[in-house]
Amino acid sequence: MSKLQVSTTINGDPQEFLCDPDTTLLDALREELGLTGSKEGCGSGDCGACTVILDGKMVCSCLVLAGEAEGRQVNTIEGVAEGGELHPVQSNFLELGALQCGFCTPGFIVAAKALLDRDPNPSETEIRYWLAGNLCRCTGYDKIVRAVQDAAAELRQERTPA
Amino acid sequence: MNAPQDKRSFRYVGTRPVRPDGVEKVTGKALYGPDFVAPNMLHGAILRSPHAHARIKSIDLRKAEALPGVKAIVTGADFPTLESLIMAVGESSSDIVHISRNCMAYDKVLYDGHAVAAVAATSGAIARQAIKLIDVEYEVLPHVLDIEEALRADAPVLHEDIFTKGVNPKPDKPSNAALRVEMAKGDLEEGFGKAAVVVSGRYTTEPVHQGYIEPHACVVSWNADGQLQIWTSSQGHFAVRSLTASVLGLSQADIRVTPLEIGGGFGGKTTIYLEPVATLLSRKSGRPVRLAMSRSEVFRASGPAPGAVIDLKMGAAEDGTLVAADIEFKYHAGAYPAITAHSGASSAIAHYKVPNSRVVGWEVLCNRPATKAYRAPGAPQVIFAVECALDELAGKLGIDPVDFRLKNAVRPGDKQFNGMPFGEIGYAECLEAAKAHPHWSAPLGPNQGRGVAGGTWGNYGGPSTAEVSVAEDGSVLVTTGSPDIGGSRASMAIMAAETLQIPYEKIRVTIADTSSIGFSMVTGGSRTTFATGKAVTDAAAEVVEILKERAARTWGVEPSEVDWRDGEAVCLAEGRTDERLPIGRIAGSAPFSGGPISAEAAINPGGYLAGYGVHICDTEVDPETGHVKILRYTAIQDVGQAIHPDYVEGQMQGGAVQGIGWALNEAYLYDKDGRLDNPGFLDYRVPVASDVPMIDTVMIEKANPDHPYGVKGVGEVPIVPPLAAVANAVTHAAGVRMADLPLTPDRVYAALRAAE
Amino acid sequence: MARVVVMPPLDDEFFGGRDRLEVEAANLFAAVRELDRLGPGFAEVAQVRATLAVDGVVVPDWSTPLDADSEVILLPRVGGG
Amino acid sequence: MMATLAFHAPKTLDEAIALLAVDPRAIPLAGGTDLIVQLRSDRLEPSAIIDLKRIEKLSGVRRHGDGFAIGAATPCTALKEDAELAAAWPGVVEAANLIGSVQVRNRATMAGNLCNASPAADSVPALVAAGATCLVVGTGGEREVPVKDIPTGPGKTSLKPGEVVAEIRLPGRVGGEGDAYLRSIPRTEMDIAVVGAGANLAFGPDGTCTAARIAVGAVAPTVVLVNEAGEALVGTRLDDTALEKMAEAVRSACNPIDDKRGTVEYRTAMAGVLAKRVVAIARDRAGEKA
Repeated sequence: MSKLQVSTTINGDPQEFLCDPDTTLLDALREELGLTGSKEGCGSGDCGACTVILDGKMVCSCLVLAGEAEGRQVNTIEGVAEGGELHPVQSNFLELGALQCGFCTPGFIVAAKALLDRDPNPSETEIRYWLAGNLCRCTGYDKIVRAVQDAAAELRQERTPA
Repeated sequence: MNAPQDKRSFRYVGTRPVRPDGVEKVTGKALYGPDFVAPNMLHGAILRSPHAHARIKSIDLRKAEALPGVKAIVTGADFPTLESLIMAVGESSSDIVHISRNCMAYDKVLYDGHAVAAVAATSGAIARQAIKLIDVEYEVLPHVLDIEEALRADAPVLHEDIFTKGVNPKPDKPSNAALRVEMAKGDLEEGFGKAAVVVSGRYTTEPVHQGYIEPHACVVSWNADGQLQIWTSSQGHFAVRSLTASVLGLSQADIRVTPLEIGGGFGGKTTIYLEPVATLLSRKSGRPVRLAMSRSEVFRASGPAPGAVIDLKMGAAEDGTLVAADIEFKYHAGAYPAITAHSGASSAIAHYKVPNSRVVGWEVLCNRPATKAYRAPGAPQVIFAVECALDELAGKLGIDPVDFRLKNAVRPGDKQFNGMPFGEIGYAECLEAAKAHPHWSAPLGPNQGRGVAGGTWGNYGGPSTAEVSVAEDGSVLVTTGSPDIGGSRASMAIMAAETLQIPYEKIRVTIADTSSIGFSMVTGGSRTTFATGKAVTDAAAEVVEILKERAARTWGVEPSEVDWRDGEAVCLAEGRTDERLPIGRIAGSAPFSGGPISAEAAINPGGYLAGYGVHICDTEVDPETGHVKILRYTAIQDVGQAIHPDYVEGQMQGGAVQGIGWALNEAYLYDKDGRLDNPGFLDYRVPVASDVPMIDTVMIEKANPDHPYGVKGVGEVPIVPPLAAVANAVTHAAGVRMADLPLTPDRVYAALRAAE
Repeated sequence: MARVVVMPPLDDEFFGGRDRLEVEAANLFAAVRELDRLGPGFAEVAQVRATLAVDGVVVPDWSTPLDADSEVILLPRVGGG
Repeated sequence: MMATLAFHAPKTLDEAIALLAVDPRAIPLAGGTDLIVQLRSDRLEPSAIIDLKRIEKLSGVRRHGDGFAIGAATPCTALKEDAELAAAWPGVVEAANLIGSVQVRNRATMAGNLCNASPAADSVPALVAAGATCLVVGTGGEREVPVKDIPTGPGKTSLKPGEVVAEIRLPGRVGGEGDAYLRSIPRTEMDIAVVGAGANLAFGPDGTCTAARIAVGAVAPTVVLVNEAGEALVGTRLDDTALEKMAEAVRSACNPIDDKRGTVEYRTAMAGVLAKRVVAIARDRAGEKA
């Protein structure tokens, strides 16, 4: 099988890699680029642990072929914190204990940030449906939903000039 | 033992600081099982049986071996022949022969997904291609999946060498009944004679999977001198070491197991599946090998909790006193014997005083994956039936279901079934809290119903080792051998901070590999905060003594003239009471006062106490479609003392939602050939965020007097009450008793129509 | 003589269904040795399959001395998740 | 044996058609949410993957006459962002946005949902009720085919080798019309429909139903357009008798299987229940726009 050469932008930086045509974006991130923050929980788009942002839209990277990333922008969990500064979704996950094992956490954080980027004031129901594609087996979702609510409030304050 | 201190005097216990491993986990840096990479690593793949029950007639590896890039292949023939030996697995035990055969079949495959051969190759794609080139000739045998069918005289027998344990005299023929356990007291006939009301019925539950999101994965690197390293995610890397050593006949000291972060376990990662296979592949190839399961392999080949058939009869006197209970339950064991019937039998009515009772439990072998521990293993199924029956009894007597439970609840000093008195347990307090909770008295709308249920789990202690050492600047390192599955690093740091009286942030916690710290049992059975926490506390207390002694030497006073307050030595000697030596100063000069400062505690503490919970659930049933909506949910639990309340609440909420999934939708579905039909998260339906409301929690803090900080285990209990809490709520909403889980829309719909 | 209460299924499995036994033993190690004479094979599995309690308290340390009138309870070990 | 696999991302439809024409084992990739799962589980072993998402005219919603043309590579979530489409065909847009999760809907397309030919595809009953057509393009030229004629059985379509669905077309709307889609799943999200029902109704000024199309999914090898159900409503004001007659027609048209997702009895009964519910929603929507 001849390899594909893919040129893409990952977390703002240009990246090139070689992969088989049937390699998923998730496998390319994890195996070729060493970005293991995106997790594989199912490989079929049913758990959301591999959620990344592809050209501004959140997708399951296990349901994207690596070749499709050619020329596109990919943002992963590794790019959510800017420099050493945590994003409010991350810091609120920590403040509220919204993770236990932490395996689903990268996917939740990428998805929750994507929600708050488009809607600064989602209702509990909107948060729950937005995150329905991210499975968490440890927390029962309660603290995750609260962390997203608190992050939203924090972001609204930041955005509103005092 | 130290008496628990007054809760209000705690500075760190009961606070909610950020966990020490938190930032690593929210930024994607933490390395879990599937993330670890060793240089020059090969990738493995496992060929699994497509048959539920078959004899392996031959395995032809030639085509696979010829594929470029294939470096090693192993089959059951590569595993050493073992003598039967019962070994501890987690807190329970298994025959090492069965553990070995479950890692790789030899002569027979016993379930769809049973491992038959494994390949290591230079890429995952080549390994997956290679296993397709392995020709296995099977003689397909009749299979059996269902508990009652497996017990029939004409059922296919899985193991010719298994005779029902617990039956006297020993049976003369092998059967699928692996174990019978009976616990009886009083006189049933006399008991039921006193009953004003009697209820009876049959309840069933389906096997369910722990559903951890991280599939099993490990990397093994074998060296030519017979020493090897294993990097794996598990609930106990010492268990990985001992089981791998036993399966392969290796010396434990030759195996170094490094724990990676674990992405959920709930009991399911207290055993081994991949490690011996990867070890053999690494030995054959001379290179490190990674083996990782796909989600479908996790469902097909790792151990679920058993399904159950429970027949039950219970009676109560006019005044609501329980007088008799006659319970017989049968659990799936899966392909190999398990021992969840013990805990089922000892938990079934352990939260109530029932003077006349008989509880009989069975473990039944069938062609499904071998069942394994899942949160309070064995308790949720039978307690589901008991708590539904209590609901029926309360209804017939016209007594409030919480009052009815309160009247019969066990309290401190009451005798347990085995004759031992209960310690400082808090079931009655949980029930009182349920009664007082606004949820219990909130109004309900049409098609809505409320259910309540209690539950218990015995909890555990078990051996743990912890080391506390002071760095030169006075910051502190805590090292344990207990994998952190849900925030235990934070609890360990809190208990160390409390004991050392230094800020939480000054303490860092490491989970050391098996060669770097002494033995600890698995993180499971709700034992870690209790037992490993006590080891940490003991070691920290010893460090305090060392620090005091070093201060005494520095000052030239007696150790008895030194007190330890707020992280510094305080001189009590006359005329010198303003002298202080902070921990940093003592640590900095430690080489000159006797050497580095550290202490280790290696203990096996008793004094653990059972946990109790009461859950309240409101549901709404769509009468036209049978859909059940969870409207409101409250979980109440005696947690002893919550060290880090966020993670205690998290255990309660997570357990409750797992229980809701068990009650509503989760089940293994097999086709007629015994192949698993839903080995993925699409059709194995764990609850998603939009399926559940906020889970309100009430922590009852009735401290355990036998733990320095009052800890009782908290992780298991919260999965026990939800099955009946949900079923009772649906029953009241639908107006018809729901006795068969899961309560999928089609089942609820059928029950509604049948009741019309 | 310490009294021994054997909980199911250990009673049927090792002691012919007897659940009340008596042993002369200074501690639990000795008690398990004695019990093995009454129920051959018990000692071999005792540590992995049984939990021992003395006078109402689970005792992990088997060197704990037994009194003449101690009551020992043999419980099947129960595994958590 | 693993064949060599090629990956192409043509910029034009002609290029894509040419690639498909020369290689009978090449398959088009739209959203990929079904295709990549099938690839990974070896249910599909193509020789080439032709990614359609770089073809500009296949992405997005265009006005087409009075109605709409939805490019085959348009993800489901993009449908919601077109306010006119969402106002005109809320049932279709909602149906497409019940598929999977947000992550999945950011990739999945209605054309892919249609060509995957699952009897349980969520968007298809809504499209069939809507009277949608699709533009099928191949080396032999293009043809417009009713959506309901594309699937011929589970996993099977009427597309000829080398043909692709290039766009899905929805008619224009006038006042007094409304559509709706509902499905039954065990959870609230992330499931495959146990039963799905779509309705598209039109009413006269006096509230009499003048046209009705009822389609149900997951109750037969393909989505079923139940003509008798529509007929039961036309000429009525959706009184209880008409609704029951409609539901009975729907139930009679069901020929489901027992499988892991539902029983024959449950599916049949739910088809009737959901049909009544979608008719009620579609009527309300028609009323709002009247």
